Amino acid sequence: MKRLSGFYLLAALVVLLPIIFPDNYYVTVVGVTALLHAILAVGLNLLMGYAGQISLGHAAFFGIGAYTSAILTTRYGWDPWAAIVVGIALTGSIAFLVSRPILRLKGHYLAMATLGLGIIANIVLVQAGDFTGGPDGLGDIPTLSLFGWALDTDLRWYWVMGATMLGTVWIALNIIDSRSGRALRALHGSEVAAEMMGINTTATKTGVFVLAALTASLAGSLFSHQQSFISPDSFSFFFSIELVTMVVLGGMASTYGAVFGAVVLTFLPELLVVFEDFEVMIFGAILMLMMIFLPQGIFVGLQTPFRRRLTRRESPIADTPGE
Amino acid sequence: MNIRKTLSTIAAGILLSLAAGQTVAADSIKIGSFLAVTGGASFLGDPELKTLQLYIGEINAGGGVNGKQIELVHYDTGGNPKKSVSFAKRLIQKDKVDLIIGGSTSGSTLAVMPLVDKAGMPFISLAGSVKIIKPVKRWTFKMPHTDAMAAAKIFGDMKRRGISKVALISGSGGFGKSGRTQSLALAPQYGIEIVSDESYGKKDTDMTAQLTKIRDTDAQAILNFGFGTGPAIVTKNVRQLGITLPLYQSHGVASKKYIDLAGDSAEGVRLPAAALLVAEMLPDTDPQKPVLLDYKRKFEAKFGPVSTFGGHAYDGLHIALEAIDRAGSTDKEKVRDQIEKTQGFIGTGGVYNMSPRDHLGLSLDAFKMLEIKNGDWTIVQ
Amino acid sequence: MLDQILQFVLTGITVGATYALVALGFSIIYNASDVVNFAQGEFVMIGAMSAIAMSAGENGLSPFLALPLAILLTIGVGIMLQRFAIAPAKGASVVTTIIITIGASIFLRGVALLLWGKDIFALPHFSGEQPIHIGNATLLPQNLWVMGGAALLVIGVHWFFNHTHQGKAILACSCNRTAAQLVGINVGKMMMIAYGLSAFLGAMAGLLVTPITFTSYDAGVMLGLKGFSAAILGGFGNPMGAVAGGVLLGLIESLSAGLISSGYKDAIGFIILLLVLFFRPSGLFGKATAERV
Amino acid sequence: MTTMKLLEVEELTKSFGGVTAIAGLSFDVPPGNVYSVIGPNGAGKTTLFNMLSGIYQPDEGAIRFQSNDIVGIQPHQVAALGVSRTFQNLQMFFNMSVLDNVMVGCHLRTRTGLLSAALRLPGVKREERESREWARQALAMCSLDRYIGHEAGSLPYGVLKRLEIARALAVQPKLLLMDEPAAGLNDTETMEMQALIRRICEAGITVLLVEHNMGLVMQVSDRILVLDYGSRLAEGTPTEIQKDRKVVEAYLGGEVKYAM
Repeated sequence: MKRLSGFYLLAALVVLLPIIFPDNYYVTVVGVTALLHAILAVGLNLLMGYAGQISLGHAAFFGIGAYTSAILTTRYGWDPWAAIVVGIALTGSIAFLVSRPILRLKGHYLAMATLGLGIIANIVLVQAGDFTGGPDGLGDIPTLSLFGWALDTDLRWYWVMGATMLGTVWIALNIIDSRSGRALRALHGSEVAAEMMGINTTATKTGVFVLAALTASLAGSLFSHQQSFISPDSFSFFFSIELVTMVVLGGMASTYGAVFGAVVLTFLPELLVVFEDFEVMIFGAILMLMMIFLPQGIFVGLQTPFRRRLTRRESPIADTPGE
Repeated sequence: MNIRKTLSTIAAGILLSLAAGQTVAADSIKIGSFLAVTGGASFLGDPELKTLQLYIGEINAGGGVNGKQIELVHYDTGGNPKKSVSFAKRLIQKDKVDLIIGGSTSGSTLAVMPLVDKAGMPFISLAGSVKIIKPVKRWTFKMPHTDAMAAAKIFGDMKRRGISKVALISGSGGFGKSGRTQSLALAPQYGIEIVSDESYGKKDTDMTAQLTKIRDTDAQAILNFGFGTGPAIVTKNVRQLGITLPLYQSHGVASKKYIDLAGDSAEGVRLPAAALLVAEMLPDTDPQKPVLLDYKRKFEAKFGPVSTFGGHAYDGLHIALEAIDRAGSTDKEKVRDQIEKTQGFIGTGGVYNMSPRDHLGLSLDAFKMLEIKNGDWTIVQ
Repeated sequence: MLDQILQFVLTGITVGATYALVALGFSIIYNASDVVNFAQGEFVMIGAMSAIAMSAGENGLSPFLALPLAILLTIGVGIMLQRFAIAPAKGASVVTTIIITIGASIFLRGVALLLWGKDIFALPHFSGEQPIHIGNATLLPQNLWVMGGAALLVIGVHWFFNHTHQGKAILACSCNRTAAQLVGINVGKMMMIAYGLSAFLGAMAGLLVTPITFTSYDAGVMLGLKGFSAAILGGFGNPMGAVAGGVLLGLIESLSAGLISSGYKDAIGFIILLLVLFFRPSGLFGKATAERV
Repeated sequence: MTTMKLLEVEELTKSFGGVTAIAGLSFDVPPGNVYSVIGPNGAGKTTLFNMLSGIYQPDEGAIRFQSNDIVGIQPHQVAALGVSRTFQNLQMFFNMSVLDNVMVGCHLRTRTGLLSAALRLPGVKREERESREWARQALAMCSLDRYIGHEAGSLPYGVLKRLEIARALAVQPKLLLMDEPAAGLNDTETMEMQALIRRICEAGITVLLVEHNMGLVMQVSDRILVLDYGSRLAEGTPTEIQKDRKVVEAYLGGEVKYAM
C-alpha cells in the first residue's frame, strides 16, 4: 500500500532502534519521552495543522488525563486501565463543553482563550492541593501491566509508548485521508466554502478538538503511570507552547512532520546540556533560525523541494495526494 | 563487591598515583547531580553547584578519596521535575554514577525518588519538604532542615512572645504550599490560631491586596512562607501599609539578597535559618563554628556572599564522601548503609545523626532564630 | 470595607498600568506588522536589567546617564528584533511568527542570563519610600510614578499616531502595506519605528516598576503573558483598548485577590477574560470583523 | 404552480448598520432556468447570495427553496437541501490538491464518520473510490481533467474559477448560485465559461447567476432580475430587459456600451 509506506518506514524505525541500540539511554529514556511527545504532537496537529485551529492550552488535557489516572489509582485504589478510560471520558466531556464557545473565536482570540484555559487548569492543579497534591505533586502512581506483564522497565515502556504512537499516527493518517479529514482541511482553507459544501463546520471543529483532547488524555495517563510521579510543572503553559512548537517546527499539516518535530524538540535540549549556561540562548537562537529559514517547518520545508522535483518528472495523475 | 573489582580498584589507585595530576582516572568516584541552576529556583541550584565544584576540585587536588579522584556529572533541570526524572535516569543509566546529590526543589526530588529506589541508587536530596523523608524511603536522604522544622521553630518563638493569633501568607510554589500545609498542621500544637490564610503567585509584583485583608484581622503576627521575589515584596508591602505586627519569614529567604531587596523594611523581621548566616557571632565553643567559617571563607573568596543553600551541598558532599570512605568502596548498598550510619557529622546545617528511621538527622537546635537589625542578621537569644 | 476596596483599587491600577504599557507595545507591533510579539515582556526586563547593570558598582554610571542608555539599548534590541528575526520571515504564517517571537524571547532571556546572572535585582525608588496616606489606604511615591508615567506615555503614543506624520504613516502600513508603499511611505523604516517604539514602552515600564517589583532575567515571561491577555481583553490592535484592558486586568486581579481568593486570583482574571471573549469575540473595544465573501 | 418555483423570495430586507442593502425584494426562480441578477456595484447582489445560502440572516422576509423555509438555518443545512454556490472572491481550499478540493464537494453524498475513518473500516475504502469517481466526473464536466494531481495553490486564476464550479457541482445541487464566474477572465475563458453555464443548465441544474459581463448575461440567461439599491428595478427575459426604459436609463445606458 503506497498510502502507508511512510508509516511502515516509521514503524520499522521504532522497532529497530532498541534492537540495534539495546539499553541505550537515548533510545529507552529520551526515546520514550520523544514517543510520548509525538503522540501529543500528532493529536494537536490534527487540530492545528489540519483544521487550522490554534491551541495554546493543550497541556491542560494532557494534565487532566494524567491527574485522573494518578488520583483514581493512588487515592481510590482503582485499576489503572479503568482510570485511563475514565480519564479519557472526563477529558472528552470537558473538551466538548468548552469547545463550543471557544471555537467560535478566531486567530489570536482563539490563541488567547486556549492559553487562558490551560493556565486556569494549571492553577487548579496547584491550588486544589488536598486533591491534587498541589505543587509538590502526586507520587506512588502504580505502573501498568499488560496481561500480567508489568511495565517495570524503560524498554517495556518503550514498546508500549511506541505502539501507542504508531497507533496514533495510523489513525491520524486514516482520518486525514478520509471524508472527515477533507472536511478538516476544508474548514482550514475556507470556512464559508466548507459550509457551502455541506460541512457542519461547528461540529467538525468540536469533533477534532475533542479528538485531540482524547489523544492528549491518553498520553497523560501513560505519562502518569510511566513516571509514577506527576506535578503541575509538567502541565504548564510552557509545555503547551512546547507542543505547539513541535507541530510548527516539524511542519503544520504533516503527521510525519509532527512526529519529527516532537523528536527534534525532545532531543535538542538533551544535546544542548553540554553548553550549560549557554543552553537557553542557543536553544532560542536555533528555534528562531529554523522558523525564519524554514517557515513551513523542517520536515515539510525540506521535503517540498524534493517532492516538487518528483512531481515535475511524473505526470500529475498520482492517485493519492500527499498528506 | 567482589575481589576482582577490589583488585582493579587497587591497580587503578597505583596507576593514579603514578599519573599524579591527571584529572579523571578510569576508576574514579562518579558523583551525579541534577540541580535547578537556572529558572525560578536558581538561587538554590546555583550556589549548590558552585559548592560541589569548589570542593570536588579541592578534594581532587588533595588526592581524592581512597586514592580515587572524584568526577562530577551535572545537569541543569531549570527546576522542572520532568527534566529531573530524565536527567536522573541519564545519571543512572548512561553516566553510571555511584551516587546522586541533587534535586534543589522538592518537586524535583519527589519526582525522582521512585526512580532511585528502583535503581538502588544512593540519593542525597537538597530540597526542603518533609515529605521527602516522611515516610523514610530506603535510598533517599536529605540535607536541609524541613519546612515542618521551620514552622515549629517559628511557632516556638511566637509562643515565647505570647503570640497566639497568626496571619499566614504563602507563595503558590512548592516551597510555599508545603510550608503552608506544615504550618496549618503544626499551629494547634503551639496553641496558635491561624486567622488568615492568603497566597500569592510566583511572579506576583504586589501583595497589598492580601495584606490589606490581613491588616483588618486580629492577627498578632504575620508569617510568610515563600522564596524568590515574593517575600521581599511582602516585607515592603507590610511596611507600606503601616502594619506594625511582627513579621516572620521562613528559611527560604535566608540569604543576604533578601535584606538587600527588602532594605529598611526588613528591620525586625525574624526567620529561622542555619547557623551559617551568623557564623561569626557564634560562641567559640560552638562545634559548628570552625566548619562554618571555613566554608564561608572559601566560598566567598571565589563567588561572593554565602547562602545556606550552598551549605546543604557542602553537607551532602561530605556526608557522601565520608560514607564512601567508611564503606571502602563505591558499592551502592554499602554506601547507602554508611550514609544511614552517619553520626555526629558537623556540617553547615547542623550536627547530623542519621538512623534507619531518620534520613535527615537534624534536630530543631540546628535552626537559629534570627532577627534582622541594622541590615544584618542577629541571633535571637 | 471601603478603605480596603480603595486599597485594592490603588494596587490594581498600579499593576494594571504596567500591564497597560506592555499591552500597548503588543498592540503597536501587531498593528504595524500583524505579529504577536511574545518577546514584549523581555523588553521590560532588558530595560530594567541594563539600567541596573550600568549603574551598579563603584564605577557605575549615574542614573541620569544609565537610564537613558538603558532605554536606547532596549530600543536597539527592538529594532534588531525586527531587522533580523521578523523581516526575514516575511509572509510566514501567524503561528510561525509566534514561534519566532517565542524563540526570540528565549534567546534574549538566555543572553540576559549570561550577561547579568540569575540574581534578583532592584532599582532605587525615584523619590523615597515614605508612604502616602489616602484615608486608610496607602501608596508609595513610586506608585504615582508608575501611574503618571504610564498615563503620559499613553497620551504620547495616542498623540503620535493621530497627529504626527510618521504615526499616521505606520497606521497606513497596518491598513494596507502595498498602498502605503505606493504613496511613498518607507514601510521598512516604519516597521523599525514601530518596533523601536514598542521596545521603548517596554523599557519605560521596566524602569518605572522595578523599584517596586524587582527584576531578574526571567521577569519578562509573566509580564508578556499578562500584557498579551490585556491586549486581547481590550480588543487586539486597538491601542487604547489595550490600555483599558491592562488597567482592567490589574483591577480584576487585585479585587479578586482581596475579595474572593488570592490563590485563584489569576484564574479569576482568565475566567473573566474568557467570558468577555464568549460574549464579545473581538474583545471589549475590538472591531468585530465580518467575513467578506 | 408550486412546481414552477424552485426558489421563492418574498419581501426580503437586510440592512447593515443603517444602510439598507436589500429592501423588500421579491422574485421567483423557476426550475431548469439560468436566472441572472444584475445591477450596479453595491446594488446588493452578493448580500442577496449570502442570504440565499444561509451565510447572512435577513432582517425580514422569507426565502423558500422547494417550499422549505430556509431562513434561520445554517449554510451547511442549506447545502443539504440542494443549494450550492461559488464565490466572488475565490474561496478555494488552497491547502489541498485539486482532486481533494472537489472530493470535499462529495461530503453530503457520503456517510463515513470520524470513527470508521479512524479505523479504516471496510466501507470507507469503497466510499473513497466512489467519491474519487464523482470528483473526476465533476472535473471532466469543467474540462479540468489535466489538473487533477495539482495542488490548488499552484493554479492560475481562470482555472481556479472553474475549479470552484467543479467543486460546487460535486455537491449535486438542484440550484447553483454563481457569483461573478466571468470576472477577471479573458475573452476565450469567458466563452468557455458561457458554454459551461449552459452545460450545467442542460444537466438539469438551475443556475442563479450574478455577473457584470452583459454580453454573457444576455446570451446565457432565460430570465433576468435587475437590482437597484436593493430593490427590484425590472424583471423579464433578456429581450424585455434590453428594451426596458428604466433599466436602460439607470444602468444599461451607462455600462452596457463598454461591456458589450
